[in-house]
Amino acid sequence: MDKQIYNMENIDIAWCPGCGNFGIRNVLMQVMADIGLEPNKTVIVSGIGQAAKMPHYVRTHAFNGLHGRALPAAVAIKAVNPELTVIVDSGDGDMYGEGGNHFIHNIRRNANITAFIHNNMVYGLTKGQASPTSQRGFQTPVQVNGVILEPFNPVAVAIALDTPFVARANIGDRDQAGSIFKQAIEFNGFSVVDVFQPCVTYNKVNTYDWFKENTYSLDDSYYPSNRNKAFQKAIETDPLPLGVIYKNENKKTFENSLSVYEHDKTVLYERAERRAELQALIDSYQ
Amino acid sequence: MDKQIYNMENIDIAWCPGCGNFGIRNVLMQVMADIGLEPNKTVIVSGIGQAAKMPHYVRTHAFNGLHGRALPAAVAIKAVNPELTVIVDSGDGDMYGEGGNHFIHNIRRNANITAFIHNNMVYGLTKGQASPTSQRGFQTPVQVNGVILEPFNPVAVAIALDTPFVARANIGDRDQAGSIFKQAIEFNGFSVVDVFQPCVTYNKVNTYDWFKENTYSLDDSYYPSNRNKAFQKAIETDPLPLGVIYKNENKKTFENSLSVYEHDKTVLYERAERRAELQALIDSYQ
Amino acid sequence: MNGNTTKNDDVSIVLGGAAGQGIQTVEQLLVHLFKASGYHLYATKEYMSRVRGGSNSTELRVSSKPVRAFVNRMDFLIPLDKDVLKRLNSRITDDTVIIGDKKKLLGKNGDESLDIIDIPLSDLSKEIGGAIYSNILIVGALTAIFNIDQELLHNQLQASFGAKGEDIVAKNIKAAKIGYGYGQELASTGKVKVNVTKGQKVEKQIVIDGSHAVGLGAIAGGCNFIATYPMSPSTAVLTFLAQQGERFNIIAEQTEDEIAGMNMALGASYAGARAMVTTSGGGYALMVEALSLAGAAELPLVVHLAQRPGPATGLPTRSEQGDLLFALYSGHGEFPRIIYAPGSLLDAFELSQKAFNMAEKYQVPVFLLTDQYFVDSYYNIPKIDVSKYKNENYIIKAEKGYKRYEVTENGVSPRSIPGYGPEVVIADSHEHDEEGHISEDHDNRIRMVDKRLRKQGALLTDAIPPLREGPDNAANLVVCWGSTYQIVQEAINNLGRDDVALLYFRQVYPFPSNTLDYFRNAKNVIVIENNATGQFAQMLHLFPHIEVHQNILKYNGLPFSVEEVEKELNQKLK
Amino acid sequence: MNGNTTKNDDVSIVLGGAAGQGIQTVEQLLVHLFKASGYHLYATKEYMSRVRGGSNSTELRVSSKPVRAFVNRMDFLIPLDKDVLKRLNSRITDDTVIIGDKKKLLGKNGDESLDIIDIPLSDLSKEIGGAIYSNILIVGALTAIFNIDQELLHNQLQASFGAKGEDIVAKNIKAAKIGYGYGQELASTGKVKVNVTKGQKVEKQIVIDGSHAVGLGAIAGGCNFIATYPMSPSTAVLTFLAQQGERFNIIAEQTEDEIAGMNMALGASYAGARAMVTTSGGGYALMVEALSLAGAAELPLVVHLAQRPGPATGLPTRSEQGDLLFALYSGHGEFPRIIYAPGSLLDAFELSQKAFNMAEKYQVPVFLLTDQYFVDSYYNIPKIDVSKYKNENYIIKAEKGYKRYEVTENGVSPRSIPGYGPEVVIADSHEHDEEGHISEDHDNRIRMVDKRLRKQGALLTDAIPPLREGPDNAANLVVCWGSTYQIVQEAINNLGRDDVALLYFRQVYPFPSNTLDYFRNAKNVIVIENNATGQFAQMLHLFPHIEVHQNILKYNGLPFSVEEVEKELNQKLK
Ligand SMILES: Cc1ncc(C[n+]2csc(CCOP(=O)(O)OP(=O)(O)O)c2C)c(N)n1
Ligand SMILES: Cc1ncc(C[n+]2csc(CCOP(=O)(O)OP(=O)(O)O)c2C)c(N)n1
Ligand code: SF4
Ligand code: SF4
Ligand SMILES: [Mg+2]
Ligand SMILES: [Mg+2]
Repeated sequence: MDKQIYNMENIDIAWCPGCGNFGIRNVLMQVMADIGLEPNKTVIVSGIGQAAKMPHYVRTHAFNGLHGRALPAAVAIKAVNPELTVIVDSGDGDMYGEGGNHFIHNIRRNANITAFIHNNMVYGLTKGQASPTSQRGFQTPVQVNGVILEPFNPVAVAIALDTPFVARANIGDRDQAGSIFKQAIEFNGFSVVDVFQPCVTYNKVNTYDWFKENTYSLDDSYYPSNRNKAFQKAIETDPLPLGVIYKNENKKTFENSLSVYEHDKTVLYERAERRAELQALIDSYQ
Repeated sequence: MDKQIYNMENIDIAWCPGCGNFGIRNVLMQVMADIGLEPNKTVIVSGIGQAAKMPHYVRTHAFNGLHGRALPAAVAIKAVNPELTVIVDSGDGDMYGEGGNHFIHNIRRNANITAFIHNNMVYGLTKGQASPTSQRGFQTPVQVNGVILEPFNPVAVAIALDTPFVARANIGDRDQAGSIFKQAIEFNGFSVVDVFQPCVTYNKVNTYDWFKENTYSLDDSYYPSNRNKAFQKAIETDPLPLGVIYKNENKKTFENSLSVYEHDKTVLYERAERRAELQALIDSYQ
Repeated sequence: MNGNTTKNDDVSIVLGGAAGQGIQTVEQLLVHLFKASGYHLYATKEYMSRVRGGSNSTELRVSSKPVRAFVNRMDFLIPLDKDVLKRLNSRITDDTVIIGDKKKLLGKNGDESLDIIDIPLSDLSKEIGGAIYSNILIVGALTAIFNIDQELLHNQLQASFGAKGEDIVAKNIKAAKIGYGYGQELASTGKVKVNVTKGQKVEKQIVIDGSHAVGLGAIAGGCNFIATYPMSPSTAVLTFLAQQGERFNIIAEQTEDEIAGMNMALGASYAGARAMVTTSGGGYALMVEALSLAGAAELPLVVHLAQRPGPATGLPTRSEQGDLLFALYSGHGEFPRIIYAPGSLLDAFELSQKAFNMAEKYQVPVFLLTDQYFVDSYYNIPKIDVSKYKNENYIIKAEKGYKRYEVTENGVSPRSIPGYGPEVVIADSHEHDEEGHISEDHDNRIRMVDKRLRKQGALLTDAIPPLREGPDNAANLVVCWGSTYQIVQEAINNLGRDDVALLYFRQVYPFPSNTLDYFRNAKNVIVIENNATGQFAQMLHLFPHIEVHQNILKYNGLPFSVEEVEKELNQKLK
Repeated sequence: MNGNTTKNDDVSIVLGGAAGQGIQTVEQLLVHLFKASGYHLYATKEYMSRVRGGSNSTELRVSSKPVRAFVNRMDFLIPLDKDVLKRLNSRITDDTVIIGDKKKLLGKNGDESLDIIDIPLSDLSKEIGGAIYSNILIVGALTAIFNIDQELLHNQLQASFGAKGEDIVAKNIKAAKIGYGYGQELASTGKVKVNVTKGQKVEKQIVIDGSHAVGLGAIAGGCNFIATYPMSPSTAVLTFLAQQGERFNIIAEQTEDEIAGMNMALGASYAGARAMVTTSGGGYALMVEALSLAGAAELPLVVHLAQRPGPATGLPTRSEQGDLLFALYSGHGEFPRIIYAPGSLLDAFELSQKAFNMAEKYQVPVFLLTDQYFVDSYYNIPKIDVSKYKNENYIIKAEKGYKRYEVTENGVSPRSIPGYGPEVVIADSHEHDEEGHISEDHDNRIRMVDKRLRKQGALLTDAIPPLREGPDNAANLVVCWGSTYQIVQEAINNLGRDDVALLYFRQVYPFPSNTLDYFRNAKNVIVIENNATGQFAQMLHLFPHIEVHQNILKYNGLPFSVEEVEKELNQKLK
């Protein structure tokens, strides 16, 4: 499939020139095309932020909801219509800050959806405050003396919650990112991909170069199936490992655990009403 | 100090006879007395739930706020008045469900407060729905076919976030619980104690016996300072380890990182207004 | 106590005891038995926010004619412990027949003025096998007094306790029989006398409570998705739909918090489900941002808001109509909505069913405003004929050129869902263009605001008028909304005056265009509501510009009783 | 273009360009220079929700007399790119002097009808060292036209760019000089003519914007705690207090979400801080549950709610007065509150200072309702004399027998904080007894509801009356609230009629008891507000029972302009 299928006419992309978001958009469209995702069978779900504008720039179905609330909407969409491929694409503030509770609990739900989190270690759209992943000491107009909070480690938390697919990518390396994105979408279960994405405007510390210098790629000798080993990798910081860090192929998905799909795979909106059953239920009250 | 100091006249405790909450109350009062916490220098903060009624049954200052929101209030109280000992005491649903986002982000803040989470693996006050820690398959009036979500592992998540003090206690073993509670309160930094607490009314699975049979105590050979080892312990389930599972003594607390306390330890409400400074600031606008 | 119940063809029985003492078992057994015997039946409960202990009570009304409201009167009081006597003391009159374990109830310092008909429940139940049998002893006694077929009772005990083994069933039947003996003695000696007529019509009816009425209406309205966080008194609707999920293709998900619940519901709605949430004030407060999303993205949504007294945690298990204006103005920005407030069980069913259709038709959030009193009250109603309630489909295929937010005359844009048709479907929280993409154009903004607000006008064509009962030219017009309806209705009936009419609003917003007509002849408009600030009266003043002359308000956490309303009206009628 | 600005002693200059092109630098430089030169000065901006690109603009008014409102008129337009011409096209008139890079702006298919005074910014700036110097070229030109001391300019450039090295400073000065040359040419040849008078009074004044006015007022009110989550257009107040934190003993915390922000603020308030949050509609929606906690626990709290157009994400960087009724009715349950809405910078300072004192005095939440237009606008005002604004202490020691929720005549209970005095202090979200412990007693409930609601009456003694300007007996009364004040004021002044009065509400809730008096002589009440449904007009109808005759509403995301209001009034005045 040609990735042009996702292109839109006359779009005015609101990102800054040079922003890592462009790379993510490219890789995402390429991978979607490679997998062969039909625009009308695919939904991109996002919250609010610079990253979260993605659904307006890729021609698929789109649910651009509230800041921090992409995941609940995405999981519900998948649950109501498991035939759709559901991709969440949003920012680090959105997904780990405002949306932190949905992050941890939707890992527990394990719907077969994929989440790409643009980790630029800053709040872009609101002009440069710290995000949960901002490094200690990072100075901003609000964090005037630098960040004093422990940075949120999404990979470690995801592993602690036994997310079945946990990866970290750096959009500075598009090939590797593409390979990770593809595995993530194709994985049957909830896949979390934390994507390092330089913000050229508000993060002058964690630049393309910084990400290059402070990361390394896990090689083939690394098997992501051991949770303890994965945790060790997850808390490595100097440098930060890239790749698929943890995988657990034995988990049943949320949709497949729902009783409505036990005997019948028809999507909900196509099902007939059960009016006779309802009459029987009402009549059974005594 | 005598723990009677915390007793209240004419209280009608709303817990069910036999509930694990009574044990927690006893141990808590005992430990507080042992440490010598003055009622008027101590605040118990809670959310809403059965566990969260605690501040009404222990005579100290009390902030009984909203369901899920104990931590933000507690951290703010500590920040505004570091001379107070602040103890959060609330339920698993409250702290890990509704309050999940505050749990992860206040770990990042690392105020010197202690959180005791009554983990009865069920929602008591609202009559028996699953809590985030309910085990797979646990049946309730809402989870009719049993819980299908991965249980929330607070210990693993806390370690993933580098909480400086992480412990698990079982109120069935009051001595050990007491020792853990004491260490937790005395620890300088955010201490998280997940306390197994049988709910004799709504949880017929995870009973006193069950907790006894499915737990073991870490012995002296276990050193809680290695994060990777701690994580290994944290994800052990069969049986579940009890004790101080992780400790990191090198973290600066939130209060101590605040610029207002850098040169001056006076609590906020005792400080004089800086009116001349304000006039100078206003005059400096041009 | 004179041994005669005041109105002996309409008897109220109050059972009181601590949580965990089993009043609910008694209640359920009796409701079933009374109704199966052909009595009209009403029940409601009030309880503390605790799992064990405290002091709770259930009121059952057994009557020859339909009864559907809470009365203060206690013809029978069955206290399981002393606290009940203390707590319900103000409701005890000379006419109240108190039945119970005299020794236990009066104790040493017993209130000697209280005349209690003794059944030594403690001793008897101990003999049978435990305190729990007290409850069945009472059931037995009451069935004697109300002349209920003992086979019916025994069968019911078999059905209720069969799963626990024959021994338990046998003990229960034994308790029932002993209780029956005591009851018969009371009835035959004339110590107590009731005269309620049974009727075959009732036998064929059904007994449901407010939660089930809402839940059944939801199923009838095509609800197939509910995501919510538990919160009293709204949880029963979640529980009900969870239990019916497999049978009716409903996904019922307990979420990590209310925010997730509301956003899941909106995701589900976008994907084509008929989605709802059920919650109470504090939980709803957390959903308010997402309500605004429903407004912006024009996603259908039904919100069941079961009110309880606030602010904050307030009185978690009590009743109040305190969140009306909050529901009306909640959500940042300006967008249309509908608010229903059922006052009868049938209305709850019908409005719930209708809510889903209106939500789909106009792509607006629709509220069902109930309260603890309403969801926890039940009575017999005729079987509901499902075939009378049709659902319309408002979803179209997204064909080429499809625009999710097309500007139309009545403001309603054609709605499609992802995967249905070749074109893509956008839901967006920003101000957007017709396709759904972000637009910062100022003229587009005006078009879109106008489009959305036009729906508020359009949906008036489906507005449900208030229900007026009583003479056309009555000078006194008593206005109520939601759960107070049948209480006020009974009170007005009791007054028996020909200058009083009742006006009951079940759609409380927006007001039908002809609302003023209903007030034309009224010289004295009295609004009754279960809150402290007269919220609906404010709305009447604001929207249809009604002059409200008097308010009757109650806000102690309890519903009005029929007697209270009577008394207040007696003072306020002109 | 006739080369003469329409009112040449009150000149409006509009700078337009894409985000990232540096208009803000120009704006800041010019604001400083104009003011330091003794001109009256006003500035406001409008911008898209993006970090780079798009099309934004800033309006500067330079005048001989105070100017404090947005005008539609553009005496000078300085477009940095073509988009600006397109976007602001409707505001260009024959009187608009357009200065810019002709080649770049008109290009090949340039609109020949546009008469542009050319400064070849691209070429010149390239020569100097990069496109960024275009901005300084313009500054230079404008300082020539407005006769601004060049030393002042050069010093300012030194101050602004000194940190980047002497080379950069030199280039900037070079650009300024070249620009100055162009400007002088225009001025001296009479191609442009302005005639604004400088005054020494202005020099001593200060220039602040709405955010700073709120922030400074907060410090003056004793604010020492702010916890919040960033959200346009409210973030600047957090930023400001964070930056002043060390100096003024303020803890400023960015929270994980708005819920945390509000609950932290309440914890801080409990512990004795004067706490606030700052947010916008969507963020506030998430705080609503905790607002109700403030109501129940009676914790002082200040909420700065900077409105933007909703619903949902809406137009994140635009302006609207759409959340008034939401603020009024937000929170489940019933409890009192105060809502202020400043319409001038001094009011913002004063109301902000007062908000903290009223919150402490009555233990209620106090709102400061602003909007994007208000927080982003600035002008010169006299230096504020801090000594005029006193703070009262309302905290007492908790001595033996202390009861946090003691029932008192005016509903306000003595408030202590933990650690101050020997007794314990309870804050509780349930209905509680006087000590603060859970109470399910129904009579206690009534006492506590009444107690809390009595505060609503008590706080009327501190209510700020509306400000009336114009003849006493004016038949036309134009009513406005909050940010529209000075726009409406200027419009009415321009109309110069003697039958028009202005009534400006800065306390919008509750209404002072004598509100009706202000309306007595008005035959034609016109309410102007920046929303689609006339929210304040609804409140006027509901509370003081004012009959509103006409509404002027705007909801395209922009503030009213003076001219718009004039035009609308011309049609609506009687
Ligand atoms: C409830 C709510 N709170 C705050 C905001 C304001 N807001 C919009 S985007 C954003 C943060 C953006 O950061 P991130 O998610 O990291 O995205 P980025 O812009 O960096 O891609 C915030 C705070 C909002 N829209 N809604
Ligand atoms: C915002 C909000 N949502 C829901 C509730 C209802 N509620 C009260 S307690 C509770 C759960 C209690 O469970 P847990 O925290 O585990 O405490 P436990 O009763 O088991 O001790 C819930 C859902 C509430 N009070 N507020
Ligand atoms: S602000 Fe940062 S994240 Fe946003 S578009 Fe610009 S460079 Fe990218
Ligand atoms: S319901 Fe469970 S947790 Fe609550 S008091 Fe009873 S036993 Fe304890
Ligand atoms: Mg970011
Ligand atoms: Mg629990």
